[in-house]
Amino acid sequence: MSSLKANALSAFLIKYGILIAFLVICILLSIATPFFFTSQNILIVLRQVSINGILAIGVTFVIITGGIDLSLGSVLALTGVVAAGFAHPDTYPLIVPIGLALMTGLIIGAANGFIITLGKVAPFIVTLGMMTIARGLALVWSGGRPVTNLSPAFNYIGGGDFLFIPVPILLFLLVIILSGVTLKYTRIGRYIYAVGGNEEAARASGIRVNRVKLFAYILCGLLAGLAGVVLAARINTGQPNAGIAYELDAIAAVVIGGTSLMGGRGSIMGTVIGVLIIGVINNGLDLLNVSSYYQQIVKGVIIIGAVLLDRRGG
Amino acid sequence: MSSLKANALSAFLIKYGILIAFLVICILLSIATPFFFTSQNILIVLRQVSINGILAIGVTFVIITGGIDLSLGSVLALTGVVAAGFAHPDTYPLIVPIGLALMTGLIIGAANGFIITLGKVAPFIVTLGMMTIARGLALVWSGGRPVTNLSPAFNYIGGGDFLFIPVPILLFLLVIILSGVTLKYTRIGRYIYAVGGNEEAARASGIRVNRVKLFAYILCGLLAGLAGVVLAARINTGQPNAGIAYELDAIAAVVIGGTSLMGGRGSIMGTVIGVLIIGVINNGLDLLNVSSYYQQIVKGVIIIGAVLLDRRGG
Amino acid sequence: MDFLLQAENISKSFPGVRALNNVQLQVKKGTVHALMGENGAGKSTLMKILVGMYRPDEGSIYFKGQSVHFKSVHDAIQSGITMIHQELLPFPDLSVAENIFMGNEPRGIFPGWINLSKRNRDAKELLERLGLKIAVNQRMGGLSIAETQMVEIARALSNKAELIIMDEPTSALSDKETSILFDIIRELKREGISIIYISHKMDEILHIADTITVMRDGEWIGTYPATEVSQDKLISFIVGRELNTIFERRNHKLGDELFSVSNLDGAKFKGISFSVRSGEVLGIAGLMGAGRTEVVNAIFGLEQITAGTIKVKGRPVKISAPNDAIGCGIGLITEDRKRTGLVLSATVKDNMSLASLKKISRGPFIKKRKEVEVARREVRRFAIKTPSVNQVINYLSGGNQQKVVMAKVLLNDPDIIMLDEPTRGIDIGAKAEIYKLINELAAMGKAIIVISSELPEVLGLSDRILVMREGRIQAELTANEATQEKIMQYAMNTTGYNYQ
Amino acid sequence: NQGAKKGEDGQIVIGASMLSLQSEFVVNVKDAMEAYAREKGIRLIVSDAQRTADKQVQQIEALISQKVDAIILNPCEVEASSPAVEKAKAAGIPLINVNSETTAVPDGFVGSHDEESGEIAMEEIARRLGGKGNIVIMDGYMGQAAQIKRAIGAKKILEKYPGIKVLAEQTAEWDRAKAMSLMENWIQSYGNQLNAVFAHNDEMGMGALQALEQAGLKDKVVVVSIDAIADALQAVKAGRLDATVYQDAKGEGEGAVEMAIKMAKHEPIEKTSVFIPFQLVTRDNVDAFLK
Ligand SMILES: Nc1ncnc2c1ncn2[C@@H]1O[C@H](COP(=O)(O)OP(=O)(O)OP(=O)(O)O)[C@@H](O)[C@H]1O
Ligand SMILES: Nc1ncnc2c1ncn2[C@@H]1O[C@H](COP(=O)(O)OP(=O)(O)OP(=O)(O)O)[C@@H](O)[C@H]1O
Ligand SMILES: [Mg+2]
Ligand SMILES: [Mg+2]
Repeated sequence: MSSLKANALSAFLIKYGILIAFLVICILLSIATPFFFTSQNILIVLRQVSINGILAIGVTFVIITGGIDLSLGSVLALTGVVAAGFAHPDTYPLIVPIGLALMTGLIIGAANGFIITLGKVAPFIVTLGMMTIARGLALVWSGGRPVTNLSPAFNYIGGGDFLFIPVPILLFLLVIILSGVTLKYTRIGRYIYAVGGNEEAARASGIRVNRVKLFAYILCGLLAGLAGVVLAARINTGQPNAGIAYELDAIAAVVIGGTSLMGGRGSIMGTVIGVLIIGVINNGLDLLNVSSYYQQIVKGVIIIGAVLLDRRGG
Repeated sequence: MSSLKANALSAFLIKYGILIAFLVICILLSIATPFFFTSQNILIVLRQVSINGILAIGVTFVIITGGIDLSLGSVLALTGVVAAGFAHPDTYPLIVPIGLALMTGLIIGAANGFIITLGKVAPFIVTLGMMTIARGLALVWSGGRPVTNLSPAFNYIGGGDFLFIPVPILLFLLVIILSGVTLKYTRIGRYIYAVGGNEEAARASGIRVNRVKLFAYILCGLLAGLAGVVLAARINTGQPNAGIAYELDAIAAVVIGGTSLMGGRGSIMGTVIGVLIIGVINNGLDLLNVSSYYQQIVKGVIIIGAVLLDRRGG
Repeated sequence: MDFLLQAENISKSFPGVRALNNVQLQVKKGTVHALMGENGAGKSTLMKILVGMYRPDEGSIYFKGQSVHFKSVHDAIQSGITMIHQELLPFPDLSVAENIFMGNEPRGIFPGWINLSKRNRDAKELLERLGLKIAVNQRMGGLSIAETQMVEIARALSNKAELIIMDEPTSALSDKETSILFDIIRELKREGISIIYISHKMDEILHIADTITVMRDGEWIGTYPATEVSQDKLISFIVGRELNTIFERRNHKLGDELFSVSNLDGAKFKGISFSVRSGEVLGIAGLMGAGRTEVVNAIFGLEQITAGTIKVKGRPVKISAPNDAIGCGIGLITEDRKRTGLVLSATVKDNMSLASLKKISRGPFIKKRKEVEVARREVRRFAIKTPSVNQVINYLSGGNQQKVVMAKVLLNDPDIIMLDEPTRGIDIGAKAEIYKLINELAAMGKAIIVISSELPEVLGLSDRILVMREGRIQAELTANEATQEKIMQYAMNTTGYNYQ
Repeated sequence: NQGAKKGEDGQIVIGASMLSLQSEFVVNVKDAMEAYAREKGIRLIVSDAQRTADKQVQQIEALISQKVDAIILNPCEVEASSPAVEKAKAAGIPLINVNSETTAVPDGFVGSHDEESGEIAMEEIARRLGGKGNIVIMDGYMGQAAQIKRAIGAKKILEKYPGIKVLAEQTAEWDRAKAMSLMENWIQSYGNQLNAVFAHNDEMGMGALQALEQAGLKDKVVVVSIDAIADALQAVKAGRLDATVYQDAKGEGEGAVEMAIKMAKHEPIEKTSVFIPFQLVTRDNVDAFLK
């Protein structure tokens, strides 16, 4: 009986542990500072996390297949400067910078995917190599200078509101819904889990493993392209040195959200909560005016602690 | 017959592929610039790679157990400033800064290991958290400023020669030999492979899996501490912002050297070749004065290419 | 068009091994074609070639009269060939229904979507057909091996293939599930579906096969109609010599009580008490999921014990990890060699010495030469087919892998030896060797516990037999009183009798 | 470190977002700001943008939602940090840029033109080489405002001296260890032709210096860098480093806080743009800069 109850509790914790950790952090922050739990600040947090959120959702796909993508931050910069290059006022219609940025992200993702699957090289190395390649391309394309003077229409993507909701948040929501549905209800979604869970078995089930992986990397690149556009629009600049180490925050969010780096397990909702935890910590520590050096220590402790609290269930 | 021969060739390539890739890179560089293949330049490359080399060897142990350590770069900085803080002229004997730095590295490694094994948290998250914690500690300890004015005896570790060989190279060699012997000829070495290859089978064979993992993380932290001392001594400063992203170079070297991030496979010799490849590329591109932007692109391409050439064997 | 499938002059080499040499195979429509041969004969390799997992070095394959060159399993499935693999291939984190229909999901409303309700319905139907009482949304990783095996069978059935290859599908099944499988095979035959059936179990083959092909050392030995070949003849084809009875009548001299447990409780069992004397073989029988594996795993420290005591040589011991158990002189040959038995990425030698490295070390250092010596000796002793002791164990055939696990555990020289399904996937010749070995160990005064789902095996080996059901011991039978029928009665609870 | 509870005691709260508190110069500015704020009895909230414009914008947003009385911005980027300025303006909170500029015009400015530092450093090199010789340049992290501007300043001077040849230009990412390795490599290819090194900051300058000393080339090669961090000043005094360029961290920090307080109190300000000039530091005048 009591063991059954304990089992039920631990099952609950396993399933919702990280959500609980998130709520605990939010409650503590609400108590600690009156500025945290205000509608304005919540909107700010959501807007802030949208870029990391879009990146994290993309890399969730890759991680579930058992891969990793370290090139995200650089791709963000590259697609940002590409978009900015075509977003000067009175030049091209908005679709051109956006389309080209997405295309660039897609191509980089496809390159990652092809080298990993056909070349049989570890994703870590391929995407690490791509990280420096994409950064180099961003610098070459922009001549090492920020690309400025962007059209108001373009900047609207990063700073505007639509129906009172900031556009980046809307885009993030859209990405959450589409990718959640893809992972849960479509074949390719299930194949992504299968490939990550047991590649040999997936192959033996007649799944074309390479195509599935390729899909994941392409999607990840594409979403990095979208995030690049949002970032460039948000800071009104294509910044060739933007996004350094952003991939680590994105991957951290995914892992905090319960997706296993070994592949085969994970969910979009988990990733979203992971993204929110990181976002809330960053925001909260700034609000509390924790000194910058201690902020890093506290942030590290909270991230480990949140995951620890989560795993306590298991 | 011919198939047997082809088999033998492919077996040879599998075994020595990355070595061949390394030699190809060296030959190409020797042709491209007369400055590359000189005894002086070889010594310089060796001295430059020794820090990344010591880090990479430490993380090789961790990676073979199936883990990862992202805190390396920050630990390097932390142990560097700790050492520097006790290395001012006419204060403490040399053993104090060195001992304290090694101890600091050891403690951080042990903390990683304990949280990972007892807390059952993914190594990626724990060491990512530790990465920001250690960086924060380094900044707190140093007040965000470089710790300067170090004793000549301390600086000798980074810049001195012993029997005409630079001390960092000697230390690197020592680490190679000791860790190579440990992995190849001792029980703990064998256990490290077993734990990474199949944790459950290792446990069922009576291996105390947690202790083995702990050993790997502690060793990794300790070696990061040593690398921190060498770095601080080399640049005559404890830099709180040193070593950013160094862990990526170290892990890249390990993976280039054929160690699988899934665990269970790898070797010190492979890691050493991986370290040398990265070092030679950095050195060669500088010698050839490839422009900064293109240097990144070329470096990424060469790293992916080298591993691709290696895997062609398989 | 006589044959559904024809494979001609197939050859295949791996580094250091010639796995197949000019092999042929012809399968008629609507028949069961059995494939037999010792461990490492090349059966699985041939099958993997048929489904496009490996490319043959030489030879040609015709399916439905047409020459085929499958580039991947996907192609083979599209053409109508599916396979149940010898090594279980589950997706542990996905649900049972998802496992069954992976790669073959019922289509949903939009392109690319899955019809989830139809999938779950169909999965439920399939499981019922297989007599399996598990929920379709249960996580695959939580299943026992036997259940996993049944789900893999369901997966093959879901594919609607014309040729189903079954590579040792019953090695983890007990008689009850096996008979369900055979019913299904007969049904499939009636529908005109062909089956290639691989097994080391002689009676099964003679029971279900229409045609039998025998292989030895990668060579084709012959193809025979099942009705025209006797068991003895078949065995001699397989091993290439005459083989005497497999169960030699044993004459165990029982000594003192070496090992006992009383009132053990765990997650999946309750109130387990028994004892084993030196020189005795204790058999544990039961249906799949009876909790036998859980009991021995818990004794060995792989799982938690919530109550009860374990005594070795009369002294209570505390075991919280396998390391403690090994220290007490207990050895366990685990049920699932892939999950808990082997480090697949390591060599034969490294696997063998893993549990007993302390014995061949000086200080922290391993005596390398000694290690190789020992490994070579064991390879000879168990007749393990491997090009060298430095071969990566993943490349050994299933049966040979099992022998390595056995050698590993015995190298520690335990006094109490627990064997969980020790002959799973082992060929008939090697089986006889293992039985002989068990008897030898008993004669040396060891206490032995054998779990087996093959009743003849339990009956032939044991001095005493425990029957388990639903996590409890239902009966204890002596060798003389035990019969297959009696064991099945207790295992399935057809009597009201409750031991304890 | 409690939340910024404003209003209760009428204390003025000033928020600041700094480029990077891992850079010694910025830390010096911050220390000056903090000391001055303490002296004046106001609250100062300091956050670290870690060289990321996006993060900087976020921090300004957080400061705005805390309704601080004034904001001090130490911009990461000229253009990319501009939205932060505009956001503060839209919220009606006065914003002062310290140390460097943004495209969007703030309410106040205390700092300098970064180009000037590149000009001064390169002018000194040209002077020491007599307008003729071979040099190498170590860039900061590519694409960052300080790197771009210091490079522009240096190029401007180089155009005046056609006799000076740039043998190589490469980034060492502001990092001393990377600079040391880069210099070691350059010594291999240009060792005997080299006359001077210009590094975008002192950290890199010190790294280059060490590599040159180890190769026994220091007396043949001039090294000049920028920032005047403590270590560099010591090196100048010891005659190792030839020159550095001083930027008045204390002056900038105090000036910015002073202006912020005035704006928060709506007091009149005579000059909303205060330019603090760079100064060349050589062995001759180094004592004036050593505290
Ligand atoms: N991928 C591989 N690499 C190297 N050798 C292999 C590989 N697969 C199989 N072998 C070798 O080929 C031979 C035939 O193996 P196979 O698995 O076909 O045997 P089997 O007849 O199925 O045996 P069992 O009854 O034990 O399952 C064995 O010697 C095995 O070691
Ligand atoms: N890892 C696990 N997680 C959850 N349930 C499990 C796990 N392993 C086994 N079980 C369940 O525990 C019960 C007992 O399984 P166990 O394997 O011990 O039985 P067994 O008597 O050895 O039967 P089998 O012949 O199938 O091995 C089964 O119902 C099984 O589904
Ligand atoms: Mg087989
Ligand atoms: Mg069992």
